[in-house]
Amino acid sequence: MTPANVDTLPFNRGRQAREAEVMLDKLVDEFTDNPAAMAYFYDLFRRVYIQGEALERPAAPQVGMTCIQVPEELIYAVGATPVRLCNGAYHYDQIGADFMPAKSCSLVKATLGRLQDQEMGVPRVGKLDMIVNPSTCDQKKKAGAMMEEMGYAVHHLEFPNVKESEAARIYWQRSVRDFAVQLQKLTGKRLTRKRLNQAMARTRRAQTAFRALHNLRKQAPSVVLGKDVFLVTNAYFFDDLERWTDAVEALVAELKERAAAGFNAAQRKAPRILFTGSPPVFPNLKLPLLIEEAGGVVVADETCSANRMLYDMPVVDEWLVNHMVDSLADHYLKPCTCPIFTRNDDRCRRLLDLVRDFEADGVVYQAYSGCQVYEMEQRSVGKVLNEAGIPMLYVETDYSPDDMGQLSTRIEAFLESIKTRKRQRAASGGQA
Amino acid sequence: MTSRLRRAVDNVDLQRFRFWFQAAAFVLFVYGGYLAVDLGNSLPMFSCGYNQEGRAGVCYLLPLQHQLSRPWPQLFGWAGIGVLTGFATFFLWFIVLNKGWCGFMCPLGTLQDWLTSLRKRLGIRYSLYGEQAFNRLTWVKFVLLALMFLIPLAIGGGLLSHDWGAPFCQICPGRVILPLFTADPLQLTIDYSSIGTLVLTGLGMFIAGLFLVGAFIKKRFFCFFCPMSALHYLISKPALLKLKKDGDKCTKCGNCFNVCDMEIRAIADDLERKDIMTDDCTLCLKCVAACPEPGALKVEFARINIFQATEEGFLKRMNKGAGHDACKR
Amino acid sequence: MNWFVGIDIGSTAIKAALVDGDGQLVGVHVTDSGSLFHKNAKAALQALLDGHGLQREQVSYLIATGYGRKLFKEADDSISEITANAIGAHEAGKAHGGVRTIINIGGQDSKAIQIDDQGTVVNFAMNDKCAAGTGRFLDVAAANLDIDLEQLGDYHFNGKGAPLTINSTCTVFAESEIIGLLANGHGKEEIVAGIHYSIAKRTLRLAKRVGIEDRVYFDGGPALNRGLVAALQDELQRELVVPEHPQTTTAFGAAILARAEWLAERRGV
Amino acid sequence: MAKATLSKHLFAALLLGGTAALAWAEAAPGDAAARHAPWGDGPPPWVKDGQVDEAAKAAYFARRAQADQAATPSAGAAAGRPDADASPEAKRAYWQKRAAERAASAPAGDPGQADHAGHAGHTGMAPAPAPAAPAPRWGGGRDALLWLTDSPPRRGGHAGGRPGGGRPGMTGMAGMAGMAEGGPDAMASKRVWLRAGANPLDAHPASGDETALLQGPDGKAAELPVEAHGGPYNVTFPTPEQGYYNVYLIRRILDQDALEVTAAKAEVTRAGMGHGLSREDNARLVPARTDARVPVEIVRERKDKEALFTRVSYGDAISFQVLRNGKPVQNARVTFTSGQGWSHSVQSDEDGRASFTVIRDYYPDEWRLFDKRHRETWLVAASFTTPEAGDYQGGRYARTRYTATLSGAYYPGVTDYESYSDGLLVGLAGLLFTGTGIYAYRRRRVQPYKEVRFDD
Repeated sequence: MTPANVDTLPFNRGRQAREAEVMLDKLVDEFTDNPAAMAYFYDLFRRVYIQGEALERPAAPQVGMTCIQVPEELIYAVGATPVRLCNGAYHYDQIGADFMPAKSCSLVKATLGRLQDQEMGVPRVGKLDMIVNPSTCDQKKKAGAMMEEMGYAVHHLEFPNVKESEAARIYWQRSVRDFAVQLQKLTGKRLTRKRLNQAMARTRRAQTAFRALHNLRKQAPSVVLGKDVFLVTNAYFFDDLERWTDAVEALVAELKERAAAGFNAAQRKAPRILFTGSPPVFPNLKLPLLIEEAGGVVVADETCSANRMLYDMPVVDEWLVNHMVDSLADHYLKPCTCPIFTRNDDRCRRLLDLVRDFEADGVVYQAYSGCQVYEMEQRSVGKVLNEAGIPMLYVETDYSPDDMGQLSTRIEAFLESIKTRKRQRAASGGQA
Repeated sequence: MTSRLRRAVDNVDLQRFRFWFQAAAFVLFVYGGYLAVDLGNSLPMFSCGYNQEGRAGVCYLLPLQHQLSRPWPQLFGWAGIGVLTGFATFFLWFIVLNKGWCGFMCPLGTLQDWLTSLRKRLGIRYSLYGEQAFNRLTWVKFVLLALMFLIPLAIGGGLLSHDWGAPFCQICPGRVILPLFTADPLQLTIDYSSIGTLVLTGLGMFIAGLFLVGAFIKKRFFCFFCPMSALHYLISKPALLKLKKDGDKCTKCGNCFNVCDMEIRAIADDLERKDIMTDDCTLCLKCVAACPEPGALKVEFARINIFQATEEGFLKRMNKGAGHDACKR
Repeated sequence: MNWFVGIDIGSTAIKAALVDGDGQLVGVHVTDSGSLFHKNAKAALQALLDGHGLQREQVSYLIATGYGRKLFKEADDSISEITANAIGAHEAGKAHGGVRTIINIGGQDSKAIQIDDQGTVVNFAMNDKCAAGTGRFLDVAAANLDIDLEQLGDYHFNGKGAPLTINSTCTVFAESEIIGLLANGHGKEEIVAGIHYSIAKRTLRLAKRVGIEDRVYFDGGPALNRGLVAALQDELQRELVVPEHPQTTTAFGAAILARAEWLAERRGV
Repeated sequence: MAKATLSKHLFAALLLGGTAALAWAEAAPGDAAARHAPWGDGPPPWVKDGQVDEAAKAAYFARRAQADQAATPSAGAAAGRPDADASPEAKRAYWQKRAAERAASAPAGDPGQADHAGHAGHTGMAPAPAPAAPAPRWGGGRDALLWLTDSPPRRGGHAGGRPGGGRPGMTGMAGMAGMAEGGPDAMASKRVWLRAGANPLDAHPASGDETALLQGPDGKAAELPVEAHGGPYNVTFPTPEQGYYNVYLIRRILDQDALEVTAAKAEVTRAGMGHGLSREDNARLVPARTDARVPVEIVRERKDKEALFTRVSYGDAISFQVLRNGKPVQNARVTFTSGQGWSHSVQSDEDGRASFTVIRDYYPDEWRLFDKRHRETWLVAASFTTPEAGDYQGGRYARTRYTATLSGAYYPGVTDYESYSDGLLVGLAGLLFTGTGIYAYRRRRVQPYKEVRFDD
């Protein structure tokens, strides 16, 4: 099935669309009972990633973000519209490769590749008036300069590598306040309490919807597959906030009915997997897809393309602009379990907490080859999970589809070992 | 408790509840005297004894300092029993609400909260101490507590003259400001009759001025230096009302620290301790109201869980807080 | 009498194993995968059954494993080669007093698996990205030295000098290095020994990732090569259990699992 | 956020400053005990550059003892005066002998002057405002104005002074003077002296043997016989309950054709421990009472909301009523004399009332020596003549001259040592100082990084 306008597309878009189409078809067609409310998201990705349709965005200036550590509320408050630029296309990964060293993070390469296409880059959000590039992981930090070469106005948001110290907290609050001033210059609109308040209300509504979805995934038997949730959160990157929230609320309603009816989205006794590590971004949902094709179900995730982006919610004690900006800064820094921090005991604790809450049987730890921070944390996370008696499969992969064969073998072996272990435990009196 | 009642309690708008509770306590303890209410003179918060007609009971520090300044042979003799019974009454009052007395009942605390809400309405930013200043200043209240014991004992021993009587009361802003609420300006003076009274009443007036500005700029400014809070903490182990934290459920989002009037870091950073109330805490429970993680922070009265953090409650309060204040501007 | 077959469709060879009703290995059959591995797999199955005078229908349950497992329509079920290998090694290892670590060097990958005493996979590591340390590396080296695979073992032991160190890890560069060594007049025996030791070192690093526990079971095609077994034993400093048919352990495991699945289905567990 | 350290250091510094001032106050030479040192200000003479010279000290006190002896009227003192715990008989014998000598040697003039010399020289105080007129002489009566008071006659030492001696550590707050002596069960008692002389400053102790009349707080009348031992007339009576105890002394003297009737009255309060009386007790005990046995009496009218603790202070308006057998006496001559001898006379109005304002006459040379519990005694005397005739002790008289006296204590008022203006000033200073401090701190915070702030 070739879409009508494929021949009019410039050659390079063709391959990108092909890749997205193959992935989306797999995501949709290989699973029989997808929730009806997911149709919005499937259609959205089909239109944006495959037909290359330009998203109708409000005329306000577009602010690109290369990481979750960018306070979106400030962008909405000054009347601009944020779009998350992290990209998952293998096609852009290859284009971006000539900016980056051989063994480096595919996500950064793909992002650079997409930015190389300027306005034609998918998802098409039109001209980017500013790109905010927080100095979180090294390769992304260095990519900032390359984006400037491409002619973008890049704001380097200084982000501390430590989050426990007082100095780091103040340093981050100052850099967020400075960022807010730059935003005010960009749009010429002043940051007032009313605007910031409304912006926070919009994102809070979205976060509330996500939390409802997140809590529903605790159901056993699980009511929704991980790949759908990843699609939903990936849509948050570029979709209109209100439409996204309505769609998620509809999905949550439908899932609640499923939970009531005791519907099982995955196979019987499917191993419940907690997904962590480098963020899966459409169309690179390879690993979650392989897990769920092999009969597992991703019940929870601790990645910055989903849970870490939307889970924690800010609180404001006094509704004065200065304190609202500060609490936003705290909200992005303190709960974050990103591996770029010096210590990762928060992340280990968070993983154990998620495993306990979601009754996960195993953890799949994805690390893009070349992403040292995740690769290095594999050891400590592995040790903690091992002590807790939770099996973990460490997968080092990148955007190329050619290792799907090997990965599927490993994942199948991992899931089988979980199944036999569960059967054994069930057979021998089922003690935990 | 039935789950419906529990949900209703957990979704309470704590800000509104606490405002009215404090207002009622303020009227009771500052004007109760006119209604012939007399709760004795061992109350664990600043129901100031100098507010002669209006007071509904006397803050325990005043009689304590009087009793301690009795001559030693008496104090360690037959008068000692008076001191012990006074302390026992104070202790019984205290264990009921633990430091909730500071957060909910103390008129001086309520006054500071009103000054804070005035500042909020005027749109003026609050100040923070910062970690270093906090760690240094957290000791001041224990120094004041020690002085409050030593000076009266010195009087009893004849080392100091009686002009140093009730030393803390003379420098306490409560003595100067609370009687103003019953139109009694008698305390607004400097007493030149002796060195002791000159220094103390001078300090008292200066601190009263400092208190007004401090409480306006910094939330619960005086509670940070208050010897009563130090005394409370020393005997808070057997108290009934307790603030409990479950470290496993905490995602260290720092919301509790963000809303804490007393700027206590341990509430957000300490994951091991179960009984999380520190010496500065006033049990105002704003942290429990601001916690999105169900069951991470909860308040127990004699081990019965009476108020705990829930997601639903958090969202209701945040939306209300946003809506509530947004329409103001 | 019920019969069960496990067929391991590997990258280089197709192995099939026949197991009788009470789980004893009756016969094996090994053929090259070739390019049309689907046809060859069917042929291998047929050859195995003919060898024992059986028809396809008599086979109660057939499980396929290996890379081509999903495309082999004949099979009743499929299982990953890691689990199959584990069950096979566990079963075969019982005769040698139980095994806890399995090292499998296949045609295009090498695996290290750690199992518990019930044979369940505890942890595993695979090197499926690079041909170094796999059967392919031996094939290429043997071709360069124009020796048959079977002779590699003898060459290893006939060597007089110390084994040469082949320092390039990549199969392609190793080829040019071997040619260089030959040109410098080094003996084929030392080169073969050097190759064996370089494979052994790589395999040791792989095994370390899952942890090495006593009685290491070594299987896969290259396990036929005595020289490689000696080199690996020397590197691991542990006793190696090498089965009689190392190539067919995975297929044997699949067959045993087929029987277990069949029995389980009958009991309706 | 180390945004505003909010003058924390300032507060801590202030606290330290406070304790330093406290320490300085303690070390200061002129602390309470050494106040009114008889050798004047500065270190005692026997202290040579910081060391106490015992010998010089002993010599000094010996010399002082002789000086006291010399000052007492009986120049040729026999054996030294009996000390405090000598037996009552020895004390009575000594005083009778002294009275006899005084009667023999006293010149016709006012015996009080001699006594006055004793301590005139010492007090370097500014001379009290010159009394308006020399103390008026009360007719030709042998003795000057007679009045009863509970402040002991002056025997050298400080003018005025505190009842029960000035031991530091005296609990001032709750007026527990009575408590201080014994435990709760020791029976409290009060002592009243008869003094003669119009000016409380130099009124000398008088003698007499009349029976004193006592009226307790519950209105019960009693009589207190006093043996005439020639010494200063004083009477002691138990004060079991709290309240006002009225003590009267009536002396009638026939002077040519006029009968002089003098009624001296002392109103002494016993205010026990405890947190003040209940409202009913106050109503019962506080109002002034009269005694039918006394022909003429001056009653001090109570201020509103007065309690047993209330004190008369400088600047208060104080009003009296002169009663003759319970009936007010019109335009009697009522004279109010302050502790330092300042007096003012008015005529009582139609219902016998006369009111004065208590002047302040306590000016210590240094404010540090000011003692807010400094007690002064005021004296009110009312005199009028009635045409009553009759005879008395065989003598015939055509008119009667009544004189009533009443004494009481007054203290520095709160306004004398507490200043509102300074209090408000310091409070305001605190407010402004911290306010501007914080404002300045926020405006130009000296931080390497320029803070970004949003103002609504």
